[in-house]
Amino acid sequence: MANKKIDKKNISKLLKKWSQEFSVFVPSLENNEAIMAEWDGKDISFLDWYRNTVKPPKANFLPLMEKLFSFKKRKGNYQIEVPPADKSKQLIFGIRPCDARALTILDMTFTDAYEDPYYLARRRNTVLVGMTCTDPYDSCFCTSLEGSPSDAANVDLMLTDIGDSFLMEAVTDKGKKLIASASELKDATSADESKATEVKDAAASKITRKIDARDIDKKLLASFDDKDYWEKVAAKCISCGICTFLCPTCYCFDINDEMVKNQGARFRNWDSCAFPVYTKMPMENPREEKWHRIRQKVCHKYEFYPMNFGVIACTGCGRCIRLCPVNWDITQALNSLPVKV
Amino acid sequence: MTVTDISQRKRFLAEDNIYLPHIVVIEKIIDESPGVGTFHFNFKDEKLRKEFSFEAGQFAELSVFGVGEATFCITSSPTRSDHLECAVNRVGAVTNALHRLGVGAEMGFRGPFGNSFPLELMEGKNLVFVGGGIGLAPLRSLIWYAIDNRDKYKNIDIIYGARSPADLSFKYDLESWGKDKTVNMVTTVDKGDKSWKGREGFVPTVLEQAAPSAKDAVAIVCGPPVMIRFTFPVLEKLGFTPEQMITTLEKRMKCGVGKCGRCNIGNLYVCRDGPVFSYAQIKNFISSEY
Amino acid sequence: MSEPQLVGFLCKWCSYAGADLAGTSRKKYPANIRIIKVPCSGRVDPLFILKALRLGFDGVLVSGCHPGECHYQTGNYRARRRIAITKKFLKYMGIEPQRLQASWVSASEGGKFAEVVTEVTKDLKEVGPNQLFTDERQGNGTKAA
Amino acid sequence: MEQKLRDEAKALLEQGKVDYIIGFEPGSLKFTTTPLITSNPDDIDRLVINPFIVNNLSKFLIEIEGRVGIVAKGCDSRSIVSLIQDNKVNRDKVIILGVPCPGMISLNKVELLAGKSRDEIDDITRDGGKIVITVDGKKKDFPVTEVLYDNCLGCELPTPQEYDVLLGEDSALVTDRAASRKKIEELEAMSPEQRWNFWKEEFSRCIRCYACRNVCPACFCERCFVEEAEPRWISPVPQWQDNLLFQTVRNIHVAGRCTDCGGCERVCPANIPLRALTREMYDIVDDLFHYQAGTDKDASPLLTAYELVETEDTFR
Repeated sequence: MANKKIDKKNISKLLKKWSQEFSVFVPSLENNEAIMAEWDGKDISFLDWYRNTVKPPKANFLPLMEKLFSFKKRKGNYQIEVPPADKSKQLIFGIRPCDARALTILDMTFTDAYEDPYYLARRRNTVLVGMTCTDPYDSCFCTSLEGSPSDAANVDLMLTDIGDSFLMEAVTDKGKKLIASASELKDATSADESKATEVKDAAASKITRKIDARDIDKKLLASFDDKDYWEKVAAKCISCGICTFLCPTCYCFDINDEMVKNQGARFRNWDSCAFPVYTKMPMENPREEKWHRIRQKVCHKYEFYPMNFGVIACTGCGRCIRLCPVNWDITQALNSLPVKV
Repeated sequence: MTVTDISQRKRFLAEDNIYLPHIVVIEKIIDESPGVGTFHFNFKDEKLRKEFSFEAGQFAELSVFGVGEATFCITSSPTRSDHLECAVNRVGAVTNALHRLGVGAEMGFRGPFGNSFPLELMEGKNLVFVGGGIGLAPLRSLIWYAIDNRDKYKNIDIIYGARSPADLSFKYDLESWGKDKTVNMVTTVDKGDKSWKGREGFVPTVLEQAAPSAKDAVAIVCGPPVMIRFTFPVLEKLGFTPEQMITTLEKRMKCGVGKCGRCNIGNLYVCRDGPVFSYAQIKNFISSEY
Repeated sequence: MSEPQLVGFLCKWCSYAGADLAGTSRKKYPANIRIIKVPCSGRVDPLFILKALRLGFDGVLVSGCHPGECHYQTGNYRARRRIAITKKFLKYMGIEPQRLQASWVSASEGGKFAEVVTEVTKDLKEVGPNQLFTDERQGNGTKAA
Repeated sequence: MEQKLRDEAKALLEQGKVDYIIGFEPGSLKFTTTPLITSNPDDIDRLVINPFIVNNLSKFLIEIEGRVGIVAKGCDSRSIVSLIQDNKVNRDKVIILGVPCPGMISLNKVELLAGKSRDEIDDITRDGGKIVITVDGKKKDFPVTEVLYDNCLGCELPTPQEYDVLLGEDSALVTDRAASRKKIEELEAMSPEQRWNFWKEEFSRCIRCYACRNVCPACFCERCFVEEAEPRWISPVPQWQDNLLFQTVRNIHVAGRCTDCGGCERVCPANIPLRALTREMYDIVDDLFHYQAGTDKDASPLLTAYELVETEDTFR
């Protein structure tokens, strides 16, 4: 089926149509912080300022905090109640290729051996409308990790900005269904197609930050015990949770109970391997020191995930570099590994 | 060392939700040593009470609603499954809350999780159990299992130690194992008191003196991390190969199903790829991480 | 209107003894106060005050020995500075000032203790229930601070 | 000034006077710098001094054993003094390389002025009271006070008071105290309910990453009350009630230690105006006790000192 095209001015009509069936999430500014939030029905100014969100779209699937179940205690015995499955159908408009690929990487953990009902209920009810990254940051390095600013593999429908309109490539059946009944679309001409390719190549060439990801897992395994190296790399880290909370491929969570009088609930909330209490046991803490924790963060993504799932758990979105209070840069840590395999 | 496949563990998920606990009721609490109590409990749901089964070495997540959840190995043997037993060492928020519960109180139960001891590997072999302090709890499940299937295993050596005589757990079991002719047991304490007549010394040194033969034997080790770190070299000196050395490890856990990310040693998750490992599996990560 | 609940951190050497004396000499004072004995008014960490408000208590009273009479010499001097700072900061946060009150009550001042508790309870009735950590805190007629 | 720093630092290392040098090196992104912690003299040439050395490095002194040479701006050196007062840092083990601070440039403010993100700006340079921003070749200049961090605008001591080597003459920092307290004035104009609801909204966006606490040199407890499980003071689940309680108590705990270096507000990924709390506490401490954090290394910390008769006695 030939690609479609939509003029930018018709975007809000399209979003309105989709809003009947989905709750539509678009990039929005909240106190000058870009996040994915429910569309207010008219504002599409994000088409001008949007580059990428601070909080990744993973937050729509693994929220900052969510109630797993609630419990009531009546005369010593407990009733447990699971909240009804999240039936709301989501549509995330404008997700970048790196964040979409990150969701695919998260799926591996949340379906491996045991299925996570909460994450998967939302994931299976969500349609992803991706948007080619025309303006990558200087901290982006997706091209070093088999990704690209226009990689459409993990979205249902891909939009590419070709001037005053968007080229629309339906990738999955869901994507085809999305644009099947839309009236505002025109067929894309070959000029549009070549303009899109031009835009995509231009975007990819803007990315200057690189890492050599070949055999990175073997290099890390070889330098796993190089205490001096990891201490040097970890020296300036302040062990806060920014790089992990705002990373699209980080999924670690904590489980905590809340209870007032005899009613309560069990919550799941984000947790970080950067925090010392993350692995703290009453008698000892295997990752007491900062260099243990920094090593765990890097090796989990670039060594353990490849060993378990055959894919590097990082999509080069650059958030951890942009948002780190001390500008700790994972690409520098990886490029200066002491071991050459 | 995945002896049991995952599907065996998923048979008892509540509403197919890996985070949802069943309700269990405490039937008896035995004080083992200062701060350690063994909780005997059973499912409130009749059907589960009959159907529930597990394998020696697996663990469960016990919850005190409103306080939280914690990981406990199932210390009773699969062969005696009229009820379940977990040993609770009073060290943190959940364990303290558990100790405040009385008989008849309700708890949450998720499980069974993790793999189990490698029964095929151990069949027809000499078994050498090396336990320290409350580390005897997971071994106890396997010891009773082996004794209840005595013909499947050659001789059984148990080397068990604790900080002081009062800290010895499951004294009543130690007694019956002591009387059992087919079991050769050595108990030691780091430092004895007036009434202590038995041996004194750390478990690794006592193990070295007992010097069980490594010939077609399997060593199963569990205790505080420092004891494990010193026991492996001794076993190696006695001729045990890394594949013959089995241990069950303890880590901070929250989900118990390999999702929350914290209990890893290298790429292995202790809650799902373990807790039972052979030393061969974790050798290259264990030195610096454990 | 439900009775206000008040937490009293009383230093065990003076104010706690003063409260005892109020009891033994049958001084009448409202029963809204829940007393927590602390070794010294200097022991009271602002965290205790905020945690009490978080748990839903309507007010907190910190009471210790008069300056100069502290069993540990300087404990109440430190409490004085810490409470002064805490009061100003909680007011800036938007918490009604009547919710944190402090007093010097010596072991012999049973009467004063009863007075203080009566006055604080009156203030708390005036300021209304503690909705700080609930979701529906509107302007419930409290005077603009 | 930069060259003097490098010479001093290299000399200190090579003569074995210090085991480590802590300073700033160019960051991996434009217009940023990153802390450099090294004992290797070859790294010294990477040390820089420019308008983007924003971090307060003093907290690293707690973690690093041995003698340390540290680059410190006005607020940083006050934080070091405050740590010395609290016996967390030993004065004899620290060589302070004082930097008279011209005021740090806030990239958020520059981005708002230029309408461009950081990596799309060609150049940002200072000349005297002006800041020149070059975007797509076009130069635009603004008064410096429009791009300095709010805390720099309210800074009373830009030149370090406590130092071993002062790397330049006194700073000519142009301050604008009103601009520095703008957010606080806005809040003080509100009614108590409005103020409380303002913080309720702000802290419902807090993701509990603890960057504000971990970057703060005044927050150095080994075990913070938020990590206590027995008793559990606040819930690890980041609901607004507990986020707000955490910040309120944190601010009271750092009273008399906070030197208004602005680190908390700078690092917050949710852009919560935390300085409207810390600066308010800084001013409360100044009004009530005329106490300025980190200005006298022999003075006992604010909350351990006392006067027989205090100006403010709020006890009945």
